[in-house]
Amino acid sequence: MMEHAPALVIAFPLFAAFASHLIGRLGSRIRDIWVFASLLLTWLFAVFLNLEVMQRGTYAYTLGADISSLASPAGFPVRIVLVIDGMSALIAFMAVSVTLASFIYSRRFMERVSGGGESADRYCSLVLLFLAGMLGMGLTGDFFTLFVFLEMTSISSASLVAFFRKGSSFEAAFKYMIISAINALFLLFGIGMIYSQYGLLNMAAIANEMVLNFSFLDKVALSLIVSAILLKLGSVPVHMWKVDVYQKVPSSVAVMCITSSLVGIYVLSRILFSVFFSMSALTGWMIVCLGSLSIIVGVSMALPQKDLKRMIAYASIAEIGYVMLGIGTGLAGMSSTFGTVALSGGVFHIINDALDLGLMFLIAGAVFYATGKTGISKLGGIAHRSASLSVLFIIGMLAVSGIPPFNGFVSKLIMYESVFCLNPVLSVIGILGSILMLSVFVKVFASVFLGSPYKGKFREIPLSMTAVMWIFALLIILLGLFPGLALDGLVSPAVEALLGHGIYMGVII
Amino acid sequence: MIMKVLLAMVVPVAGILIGLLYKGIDRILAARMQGRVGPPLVQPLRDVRKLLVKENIVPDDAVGWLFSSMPFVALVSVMAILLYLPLGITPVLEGYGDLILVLYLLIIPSLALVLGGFASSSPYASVGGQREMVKMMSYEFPLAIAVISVAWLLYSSGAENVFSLSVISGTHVWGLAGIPGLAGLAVIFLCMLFVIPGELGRIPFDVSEADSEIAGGIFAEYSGRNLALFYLADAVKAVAIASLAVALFLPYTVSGIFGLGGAAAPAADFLFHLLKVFFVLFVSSTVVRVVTGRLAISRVVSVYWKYPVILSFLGLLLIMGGTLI
Amino acid sequence: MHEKEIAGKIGRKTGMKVDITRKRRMSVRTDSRGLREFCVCAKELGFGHLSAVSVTDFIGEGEYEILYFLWSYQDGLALTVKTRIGREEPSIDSVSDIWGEAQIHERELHELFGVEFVGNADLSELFLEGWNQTPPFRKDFDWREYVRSRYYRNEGRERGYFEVEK
Amino acid sequence: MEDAKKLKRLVKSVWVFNWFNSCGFTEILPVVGSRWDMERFGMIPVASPRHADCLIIAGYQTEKSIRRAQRIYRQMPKPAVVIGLGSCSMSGGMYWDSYNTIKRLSDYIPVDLYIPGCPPRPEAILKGIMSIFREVEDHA
Amino acid sequence: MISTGMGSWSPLVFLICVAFISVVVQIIRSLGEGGFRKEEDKAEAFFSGGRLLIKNRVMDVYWGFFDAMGRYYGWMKRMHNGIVNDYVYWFVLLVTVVIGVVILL
Repeated sequence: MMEHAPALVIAFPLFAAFASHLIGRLGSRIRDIWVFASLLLTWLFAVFLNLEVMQRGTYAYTLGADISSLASPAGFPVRIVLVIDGMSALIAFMAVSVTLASFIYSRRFMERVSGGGESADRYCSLVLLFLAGMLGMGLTGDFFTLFVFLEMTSISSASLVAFFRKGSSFEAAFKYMIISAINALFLLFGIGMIYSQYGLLNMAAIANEMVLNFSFLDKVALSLIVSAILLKLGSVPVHMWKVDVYQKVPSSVAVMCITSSLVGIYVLSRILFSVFFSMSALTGWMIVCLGSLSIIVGVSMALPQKDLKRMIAYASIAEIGYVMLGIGTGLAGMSSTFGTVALSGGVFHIINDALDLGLMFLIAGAVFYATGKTGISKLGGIAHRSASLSVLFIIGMLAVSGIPPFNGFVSKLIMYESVFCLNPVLSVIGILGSILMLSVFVKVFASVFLGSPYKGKFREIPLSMTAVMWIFALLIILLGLFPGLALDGLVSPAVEALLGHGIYMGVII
Repeated sequence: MIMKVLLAMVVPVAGILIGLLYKGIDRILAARMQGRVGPPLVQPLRDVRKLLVKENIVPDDAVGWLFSSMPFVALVSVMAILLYLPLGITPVLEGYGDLILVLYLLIIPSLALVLGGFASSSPYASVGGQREMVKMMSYEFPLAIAVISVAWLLYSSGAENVFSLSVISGTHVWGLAGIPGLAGLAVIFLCMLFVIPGELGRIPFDVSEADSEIAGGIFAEYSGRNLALFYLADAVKAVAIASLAVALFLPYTVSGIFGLGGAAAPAADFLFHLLKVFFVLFVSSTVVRVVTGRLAISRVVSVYWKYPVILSFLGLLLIMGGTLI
Repeated sequence: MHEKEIAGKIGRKTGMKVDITRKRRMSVRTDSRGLREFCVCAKELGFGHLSAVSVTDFIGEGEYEILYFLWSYQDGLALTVKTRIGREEPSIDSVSDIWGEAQIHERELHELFGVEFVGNADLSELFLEGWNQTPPFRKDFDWREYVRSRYYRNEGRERGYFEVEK
Repeated sequence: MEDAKKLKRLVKSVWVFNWFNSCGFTEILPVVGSRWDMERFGMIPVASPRHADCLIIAGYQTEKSIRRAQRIYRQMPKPAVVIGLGSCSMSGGMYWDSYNTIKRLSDYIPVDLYIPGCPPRPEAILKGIMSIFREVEDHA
Repeated sequence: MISTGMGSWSPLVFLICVAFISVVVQIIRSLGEGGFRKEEDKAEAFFSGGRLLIKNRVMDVYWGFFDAMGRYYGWMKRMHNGIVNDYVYWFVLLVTVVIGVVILL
């Protein structure tokens, strides 16, 4: 049973998503238990995947073949092949754990906000669909299933955006639908071009073909696919949709949206590292420029915002910029030492970013849960009402802006000292970005938490929400104090997986 | 190893005493420049002893735990910076922290100041806190460029382990990149000196503790013991930022010239380092403090983001050009 | 010569007789009801600036005289508008909506003379916090007696210090 | 730590908060200035009563301003010293018969030292403050 | 303890030193007077003697920064206007730039 883990990791949340609607008929308690159990099981599968990768290294799993390791029976792969290596196992593990945490968080949050019953069933199935899509994107080995799972994440997250059934959340969902339609269109164009030329869909096989003849059409296909994924990521020129979406989506789902952007970054790095690696110098520089632009625009636009969630959304665009900086330098300096160091900084920053901004969104959700408002001017003096929220916010703030003892500092330190070799100006932009990020969150902390005591009705925050937030905070502190654990355990296999495109191709051919 | 632990205990406390000494000298020199007699040299120590005796008032609306813990955090973080800086001798925590860490540790005291100010529920303090945050945003840009360009100079001239402070303070930076490099470095040293009064909140940039406009700014509600801790943190921060500037730009040691050996060499280097720190502080904060008046907050941002940024980018380009030739 | 021309213009427009007290100084006497209408015309004729509003207490005739000192930038002329109101319940229409700066003057006069300015936005206390006596600038307010009772009598200070023969 | 010992430390560095709204201000300036320089005795003017040890009430006080001065005095961390500057704070000065000004400062705030003069010259102010120093030394 | 080839950072040593220094600072702090004798409105916020009518709220934060960067933020506001078809125009611009870069260089 366990050697089918890669397929089960994707199949099980799908099955659970549809089943949860049915089980919802029996009663909401039972449905909660069912969803929690299925998430836990997927989490175990993901952990098993990581152990398997640590033991066996990169390996493929073909759906439907009698002997699972039989990659290509007749010379070239016909079936859907899932390739699991350090990087994809890490991304799958992260996606599942964040979904598990956000589900526990959202139990009481949804009750107060949308009043259980039928809409809670819808919420659970959509969340599970979203997770299945992310896992699919993380593990696939060929372009078309990547496109299918990308569609799945877009549709499920768009309907989650419209969950509150209010005018403005419909508008945000509508915008998101248009953006994902365009995204899917351009991605399909790129895949179609490649398919027309090589007749192949499997990434590794295409990469193998491309080593010999790399035509002009491939360049156009590359740029279409890259810009489609950049749109999904929300890097600078096309980042505005993310802000409207993050403002309207329920906070627990916003944490998952951040993870879906990070899965998008994984897909981008998978394509640029393992498939189009011959163009790496050029695409690396492009990703670095877009990344530093994202940092500058994201942080400078976060400063004047008046709404808590919009501000954190802009901050997440800046954090995506940091990760792109790391991965772009890894690409540009693929052969040199500072390239690998930058890549490990970028990948480690993916984990930190998911934790830090996830905690920030959870705190924003808790504030919304307690006071029913997210506008900064209407809130004030919450530190008097709940000290634990303000301590959590301080930890999150220091971690996001990279102040020494916390995890943000470690990944930023690694990145600055390696990106520095590519061009010193990038480190300067990084340092400036983190000080502006700090002042964004100090502004939020001052206007929402400090000042004279909050007069309005302050509903007590339930234990389940505080517990999840404290788990995030403890993870942040743990990663900050013992970075070696994460760096050796999770990050270095992922970096080797990305850089070793030879191994990646060898598994399939 | 024992020597290191011993030094790790002595250096922070010595930092406080040196900081108070510099504050005393600073006030006397400023007074003499204005034709006044000026306080006795130990006046800062007397101020601290007096503040310790006074009552420590915590306002009602303030967030108590944050209000009282911020002075503590400010002083601890500033004293921690001294351990990573090369005070003439090799830094106490030599292999455990580098230049970027010092740059980020310099943010924590101002951040503690801002959070303390916001937590004290006084309108003056929240205005002061916002101004301090804006000032921090503006002076961090030229500071980052200066620090990175010195590291780039070392990197492109083939040094190993470029960001560690012992390497930086070990190499003679000025002659490395020929004439353009020298000019670039001089420009960047000027920008660094221009950043120091901003970092310390001295007169042209004391927008956050502006006495006449916002009644003490961030410190409006602090009194007694908490104010004493902030006073000490400010004194030690002057030593920290000045010794960072000295480590980057004036890394010359004296023990070589006098040919001292054994225990005398580090002592001579340490004293020479204090002299250099005094010189940097005198040029950058005392003279400027006596000569200029306070800037409006929007002027502070444009003053820091227009001229020093262009100058230091120019310096960086010169250095890049210098290293290529 | 210049003043006559302007005085004539005001006379034609408002029908009031304007006498020229001296070079570049003119004064007009109107009754309290026609005051606002006159002020509006004066402003149109260029008297855009109101330097001050003041009150004189004619206790003998039992009346207050309220004076509005106007100034015209175009012609460089000053015009004083005088009106008379009764002394017992003094009240008059406010001109703060014609000239914005009149508001604070009227607030001060309300506090010191007790004149009720109908239509003024804010007539709260200005200098004398918690003052319950008669308005101090009125002539029938015996301030010596007030000072003696308020500050000197109850502490039993040495008698001669404050005694002033009437 | 009993009061005398505290005052002994306080005297070494007196931080002055000036509550002046009349002639007193014109007299405090030269004391802070270069010619009389009160900083030689460790005295610097501060902006908030929280930092202050010595409250100088200079000039006449109206009913409205004395209430603020009382709040300022209460907001100062003790041990603190109050100095009434000029004859206006001693006896109402030339406003002795005005209906709005208070006649004696010590009816409202416990005053430690009066410095006569209308307005008192800087030497008088310094002499007054020196007398506090001497008085504290004698007690200890 | 991580080293990045250019520099190094060890959080545990940092924590040990911070712990030691906080002991020293706590000693300094304990020399001082801790509390204060409560009086009528001694702990009220200092507002030049007056009473704080509206409770202190942090409003219009970082005015100085936005005032100095006025032109930049004006341009930014025009760019982020929230209309979907403008987002699509930006995306089309991105595609042309990426194609141009990938093909020409």
